[in-house]
Amino acid sequence: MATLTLRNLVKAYGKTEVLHSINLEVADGEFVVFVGPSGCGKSTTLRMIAGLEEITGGEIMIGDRVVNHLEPKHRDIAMVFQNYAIYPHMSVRKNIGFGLRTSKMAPADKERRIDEVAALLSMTELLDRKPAQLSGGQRQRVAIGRAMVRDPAVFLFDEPLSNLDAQLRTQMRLEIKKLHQRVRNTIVFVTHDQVEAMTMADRIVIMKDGHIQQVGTPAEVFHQPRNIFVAQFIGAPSMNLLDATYADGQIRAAGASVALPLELPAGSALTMGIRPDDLSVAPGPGLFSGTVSVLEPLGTETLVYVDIGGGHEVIAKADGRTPPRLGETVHLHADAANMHLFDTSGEALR
Amino acid sequence: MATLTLRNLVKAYGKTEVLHSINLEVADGEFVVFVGPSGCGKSTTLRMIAGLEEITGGEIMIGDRVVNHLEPKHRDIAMVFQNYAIYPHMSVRKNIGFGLRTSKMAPADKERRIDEVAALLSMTELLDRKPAQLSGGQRQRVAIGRAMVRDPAVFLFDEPLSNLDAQLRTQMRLEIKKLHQRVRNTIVFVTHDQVEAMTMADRIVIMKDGHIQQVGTPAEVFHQPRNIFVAQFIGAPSMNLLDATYADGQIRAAGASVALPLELPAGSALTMGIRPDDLSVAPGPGLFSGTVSVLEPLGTETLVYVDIGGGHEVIAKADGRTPPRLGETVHLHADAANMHLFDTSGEALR
Amino acid sequence: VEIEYWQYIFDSRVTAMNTLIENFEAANPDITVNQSTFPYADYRTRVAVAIPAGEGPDVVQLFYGWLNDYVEADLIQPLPTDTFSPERIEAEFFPMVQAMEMDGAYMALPTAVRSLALFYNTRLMEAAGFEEAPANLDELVSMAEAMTQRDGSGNITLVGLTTGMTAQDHHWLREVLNRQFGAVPYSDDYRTVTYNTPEGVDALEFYASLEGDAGVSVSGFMDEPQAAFRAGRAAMHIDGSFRIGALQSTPGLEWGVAELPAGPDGTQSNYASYWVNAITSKAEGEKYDAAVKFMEYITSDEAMQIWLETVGELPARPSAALTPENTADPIYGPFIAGLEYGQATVFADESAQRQVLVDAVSRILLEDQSPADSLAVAAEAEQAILDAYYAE
Amino acid sequence: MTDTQIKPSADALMRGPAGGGAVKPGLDPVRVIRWTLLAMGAIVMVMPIIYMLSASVKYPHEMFETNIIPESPTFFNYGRVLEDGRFYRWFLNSLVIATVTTVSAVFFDALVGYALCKFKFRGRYLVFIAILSTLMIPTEMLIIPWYMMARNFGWLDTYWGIMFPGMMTAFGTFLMKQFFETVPDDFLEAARIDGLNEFQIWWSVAMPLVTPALSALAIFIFLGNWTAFIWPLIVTTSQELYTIPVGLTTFSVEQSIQWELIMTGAALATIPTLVVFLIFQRYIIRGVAMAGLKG
Amino acid sequence: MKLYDRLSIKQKQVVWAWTFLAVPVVFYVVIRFYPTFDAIVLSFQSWNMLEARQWNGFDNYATLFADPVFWKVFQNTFLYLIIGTPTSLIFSFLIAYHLDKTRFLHGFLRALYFLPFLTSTVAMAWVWRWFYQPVPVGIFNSFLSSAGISQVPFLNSTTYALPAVLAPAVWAGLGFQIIIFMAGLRAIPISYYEAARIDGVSNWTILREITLPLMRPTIVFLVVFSSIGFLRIFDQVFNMTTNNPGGPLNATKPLVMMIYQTAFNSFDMGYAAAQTVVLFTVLLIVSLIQLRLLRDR
Ligand SMILES: Nc1ncnc2c1ncn2[C@@H]1O[C@H](COP(=O)(O)OP(=O)(O)OP(=O)(O)O)[C@@H](O)[C@H]1O
Ligand SMILES: Nc1ncnc2c1ncn2[C@@H]1O[C@H](COP(=O)(O)OP(=O)(O)OP(=O)(O)O)[C@@H](O)[C@H]1O
Ligand SMILES: [Mg+2]
Ligand SMILES: [Mg+2]
Repeated sequence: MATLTLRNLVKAYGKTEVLHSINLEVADGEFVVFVGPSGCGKSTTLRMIAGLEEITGGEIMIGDRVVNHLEPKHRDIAMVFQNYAIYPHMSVRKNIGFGLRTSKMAPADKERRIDEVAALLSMTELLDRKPAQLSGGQRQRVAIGRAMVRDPAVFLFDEPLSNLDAQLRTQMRLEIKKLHQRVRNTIVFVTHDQVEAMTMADRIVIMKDGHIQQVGTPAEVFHQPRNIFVAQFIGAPSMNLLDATYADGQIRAAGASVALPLELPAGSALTMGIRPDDLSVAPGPGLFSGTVSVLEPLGTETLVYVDIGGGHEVIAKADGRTPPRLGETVHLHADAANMHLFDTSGEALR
Repeated sequence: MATLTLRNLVKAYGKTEVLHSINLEVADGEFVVFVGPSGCGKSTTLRMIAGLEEITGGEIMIGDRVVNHLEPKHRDIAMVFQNYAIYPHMSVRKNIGFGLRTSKMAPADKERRIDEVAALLSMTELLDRKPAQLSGGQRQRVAIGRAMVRDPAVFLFDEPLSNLDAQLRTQMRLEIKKLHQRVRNTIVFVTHDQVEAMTMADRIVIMKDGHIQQVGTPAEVFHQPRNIFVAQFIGAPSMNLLDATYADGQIRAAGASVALPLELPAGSALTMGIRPDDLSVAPGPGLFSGTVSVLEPLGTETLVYVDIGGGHEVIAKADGRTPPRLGETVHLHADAANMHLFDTSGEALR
Repeated sequence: VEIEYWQYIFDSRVTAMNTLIENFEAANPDITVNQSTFPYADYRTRVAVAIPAGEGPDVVQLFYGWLNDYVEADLIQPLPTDTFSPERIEAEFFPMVQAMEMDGAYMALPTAVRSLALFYNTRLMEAAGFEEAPANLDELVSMAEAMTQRDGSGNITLVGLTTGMTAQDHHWLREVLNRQFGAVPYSDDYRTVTYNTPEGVDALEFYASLEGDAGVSVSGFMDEPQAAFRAGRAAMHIDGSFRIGALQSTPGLEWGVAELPAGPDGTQSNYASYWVNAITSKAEGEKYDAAVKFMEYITSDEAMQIWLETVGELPARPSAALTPENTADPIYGPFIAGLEYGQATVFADESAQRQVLVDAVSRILLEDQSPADSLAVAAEAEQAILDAYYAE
Repeated sequence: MTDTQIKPSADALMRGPAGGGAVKPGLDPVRVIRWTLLAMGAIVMVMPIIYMLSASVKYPHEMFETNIIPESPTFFNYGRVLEDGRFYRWFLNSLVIATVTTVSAVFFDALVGYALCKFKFRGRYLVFIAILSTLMIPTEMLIIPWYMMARNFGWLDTYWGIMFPGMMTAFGTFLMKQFFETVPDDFLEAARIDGLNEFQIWWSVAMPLVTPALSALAIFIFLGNWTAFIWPLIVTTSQELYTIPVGLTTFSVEQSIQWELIMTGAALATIPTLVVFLIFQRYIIRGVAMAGLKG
Repeated sequence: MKLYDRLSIKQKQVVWAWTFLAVPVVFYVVIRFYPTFDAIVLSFQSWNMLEARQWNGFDNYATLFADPVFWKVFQNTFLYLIIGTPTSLIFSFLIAYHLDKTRFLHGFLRALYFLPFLTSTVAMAWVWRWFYQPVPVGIFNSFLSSAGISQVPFLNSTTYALPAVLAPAVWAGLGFQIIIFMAGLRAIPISYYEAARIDGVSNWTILREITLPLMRPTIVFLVVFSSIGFLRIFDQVFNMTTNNPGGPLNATKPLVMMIYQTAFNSFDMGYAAAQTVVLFTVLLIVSLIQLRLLRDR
């Protein structure tokens, strides 16, 4: 267990820089999730920490050692890959034991350790199977087992759940989270799924195009997104965004206007954001009104896609039992306190 | 456009019957989603409708024709596959036009039809690309385009979204739904993702082990699940289920008791189900109380995993801004009206 | 009438045959002869596949040793005794041709025959101070020793005499050395092996010693004996008359020919062979008549002289061969002389019989077997081949 | 959120040297040694070919020297091989025969491989094994029956006679079956729904999906026919129909071989295949490589 | 058409399958199976191609099994197999393994290794024959002798001839095997290696425990096809030993060559057919054993 520090980390492939001066401190025992769209550099960062990818600039420290030039095996890390990378020709026991091959433990101790890990992951009775005889979730657990067996200071996960189906994914993310609560190793976890990030992380690192956009707890990034990108990326369905203008303490957007005193010159262009959760369908004139174009019932709630005119469509939430009808005209209400405002460069105003 | 009728449909591979007497009527223009766990027979049913799989017993009617012995091409259907099955060596235009190869349209009409479909799917400017130059979502749209171009009576989709990532999946399901609202063909859509089923379907068919468990609108299957399987399968996170006993108008489960008069003999064993949405964290003694073991923040809401003793863990929903803390003792409240009860054979009692 | 004629590819033979055909067609305007030729290496296979299938030629050129098989299978028709009367042929052709007679009729006749002689490299002879080619085997060995060259580590870089059982040496050993050392290789009908005698052992031992004790040669030196000789890396070389053409076209090589060296007691012997022309059973009616006419022409003196001049092969009739001009020829002379005491082995299976002798020598050189043992094994093996063949 | 971003899979991008490390920059002595040894091995591999080319530009008397660079390189031998014009004819024959046979074999091998791979019917394993077992009979033994057949049908001494035994190959069938395993059934079913018949599905859907494999198979079969010897020899009578290998044997005469001409002929026969290979290298290698993907 | 429409999907598949196979089946029956069957029949007959065929029961087989040359040849055939297959596989694997890790001029080196596959056997056999000559013409021996080592009588020796003849066969097939091996190597996901690197195991362990087991299908393919190749070796031997075919003293003669000689030099077709049947059986057994041993357990 150890802290992990990235200092001005830079990565370039040939002449194209794909990571630009990444700085991050991960505390001992912390669970940090990297999230971002495809190609933003998440895997690259992780692989640099693992020592699988050369470091172009900057420094990586694990504990208080600079590990830039250490081989992966000397960095005291373990990694779980997206495709699990478990060996199809070896039994589960051999797969898990593979991480101990170079250790100086006595063979009996090794066996004991394997059994321990298997018990922890409740796979004791699967130890003699081959991967082909396992389900997706079980394979995933073998991969985690192989990483755990060495009890590394830092665990690295690269989208380990993305090959699983929805139900299994939900289940596995809970398992990993519980595991972390038990073993408390430092974990860096990469995903492009914001739900995964939100539910698992102690802190989330949101990346885009090789830059860190925001680092914070799930609540922070959800409620106080630093910019439009974060605001849109976190939360499902995405935040509704509308072009707005500010004048005289009033924000005008899509025909509606909200009183919100801001220190801005009159006529400033803004973007207004409202999460669907904060936009409710209710009787009586509200912020917007429009006709329902699509309904997505989710059970308790229903997502309502409302065409508010001017080519704008917003998503609102309605109760699942009494949703509006398709084509119906509805009124949408929102609390000014829940509105997000961004300037023209996309930075949050408050 | 036509109705689709399955009558006592049976499928056996060798001696093992995998579909047992399926009966279903799909109305003209209806959007029906088949959902169920892996291996339950969804694809098999779809493939029998398409004419790709032999029918062991029963009848399939499209419109008022029995199509049991017709070749796929004569059934007036189109199908979209999980891996899209678009031909990598053909341009988008040729791929879409492939469905028209055997049609007797004049070439100019064919071209017009292709352009029409492309416009509908907003892919006009992609027509000359090869599939390798398209993103996942675009490929999916090409596959849909190829199916649409022939304007078939029935559209069949076999898990067409499962190769896409979460964000794209959400977007594509909306697109398909809107498309259906426009073109109004009959659609049979297979998925194993209940969210997809809920959000897209006019009616959902829930299958398990080759049997239909329930057919109904999304609201019906969510609010009135016919049995435990449906109750658990629909809704995320899953319904909390607890063993309970009934006596003297009281249901007892996990140390709690609820007054609910039922016409049951005293001492009957039951299963009680409460959806996480219906179980809220609030101060003051409620139905259950226990310690928080895991928190999954989702933004507006937070899922709270509560250990209520006796080896039971239930999931409840709490507000996203002020969630309880890990290890804290919380009280869970539920409305008796929202409880589901199932007898020992798993059938719903009310 | 059109008739088909087959032989193998050898530029000068093809040219000669074209001349003969031209002459023949001029004399017989109603007959056309089509010549087809095939690569030498696979000629035998080619013919054996085609003739039984009835696809072959009307007149075909075959090695004399192959004829038996064809005759037994009735694929060859006897030559008509009126035009080719046995008496006349016996009188007019070299005696070895008599092997072609069966049941009172001749099955086939050659245009030309061939024999062995000793080729020598004139420059190397001069350099070593020799003026005459070796007259007997002792001289052969001593001259070869004198002309052999070696490099610093004792490896031979130029052989005094080429050896190569797989080339012509097996004939030399079988029909020449055996007889010169006093052995008789086969019974008269060639159905019994008789060389397994002390004399036969002497002959074999002599041959093996060329590479062994005497060390004047390396078998397989430069891959093929003739290649070594042509490259100027062999002083002496025993080969057939068919080699003349190739040597003549080798620029820069000066060479001479002598009769094969005589044996210890002065015995002379030679191996003669020939390719015959025969009429296949396919030719019937007027084709047969045309084929007979063609046969008549290509076994005439005129044809033989043309053949000698174009191909360099020796006429099959003494009347054509033993002209003063031919016998005095420094190149043809020794070969023609050899014809008079030449023996034509009657082979049952030429390649198998050759292999027996090749192996006999290999056993001595590669496996250190004694010549006597090796020869005994060879005799037994060859007898088995003959027995199997004649048993049918 | 846009969906237009196209990104090849990370695995494909990172497909550098397997296990290629990234930690140590600079010239690694292990790599230098490895490369040097590989380069030396490669030179050894092409030595005989260079020797052949060298022999073809030597004068006959120089043939037997060990030098690789001829004292006075000459195209004398090329002149001799090409002078009588027969070589051109042989070349043309070889080209025609090898091409037609290749097209046919690729066509039928793909047809059979596809049928055995994609149709489920009783007896297909038997058919497959029976076809494979023909690999175990040496051609030499089949010549006589073929010859009889060719004679009965009047194919002797014709192009068709040379070509017919090679119109399909067991090896190709095996390879194509392997290749078609990699084509997902969905492609075929989609086409079936679109109304194509099975033949059209094979031809216009399945075949284009295995083009690299077809090109590899084509190369194998072409080379096999380009160098085929014994059957073309047996079945032809007139020299106009000789193929290059048969023609080359006319340079060997009784008991002696004109090696410089054989080398020249072989060089002339090899050069086109070398050129074709070098031009289409990537494509061919990719196809050949596919052959091994699935055992 | 009417009838066809009434068939079930399965039956239609059968109809199509046989439609696809119709021409090929006729072809194989007429061009391959019939002659094969004929060869089997012929193995119980005696025939010299010129006369009529005559039944002679098991005589051919009796002769064959009593023939010491046959046993020698049989042994040679297996020597080709058990030397040739491992040697060529080990070489090609080593080269493929290292070539796969090389980037500089990768394509060029690969092309050079593949070139021999494109050459004509006859011409190359001559070149190799030339390499093997004693001094002064042979490159190998010139080299040895200039290094002061005594000459090796490569082709003129009962011990060295077989390996010497085998070398060009291995050489010519190496390029093909290298490519196949490289494809097999490339098909292994990189993450397997990365996982192993993180676990810190040695290159040797990675090779033995990950690379090789995962290459099993490739290895099976190559072992089976290269074994068939070596058991059927002929061209190289034939062209390398034209002076003394299969020699010296049958040291290099493989079964196919014996068949060829029996058929086309001795015209003993029945005897040759019996040898063919033996070869066929051997090939079948060896292939089946290999498949059994190598298919995953
Ligand atoms: N070997 C490479 N050579 C060149 N560019 C590369 C290489 N590997 C990755 N890149 C580029 O670096 C950027 C970051 O890639 P990375 O794999 O880290 O993205 P990611 O965030 O993990 O995406 P995903 O969610 O798709 O896995 C991408 O633009 C990619 O194209
Ligand atoms: N060709 C076949 N032979 C035998 N059994 C089969 C065959 N195809 C499918 N099955 C069996 O039929 C059952 C239904 O399979 P089907 O593919 O319809 O499931 P599914 O609901 O589509 O599952 P998934 O969500 O995994 O696609 C499964 O138990 C499967 O094992
Ligand atoms: Mg990644
Ligand atoms: Mg399915």
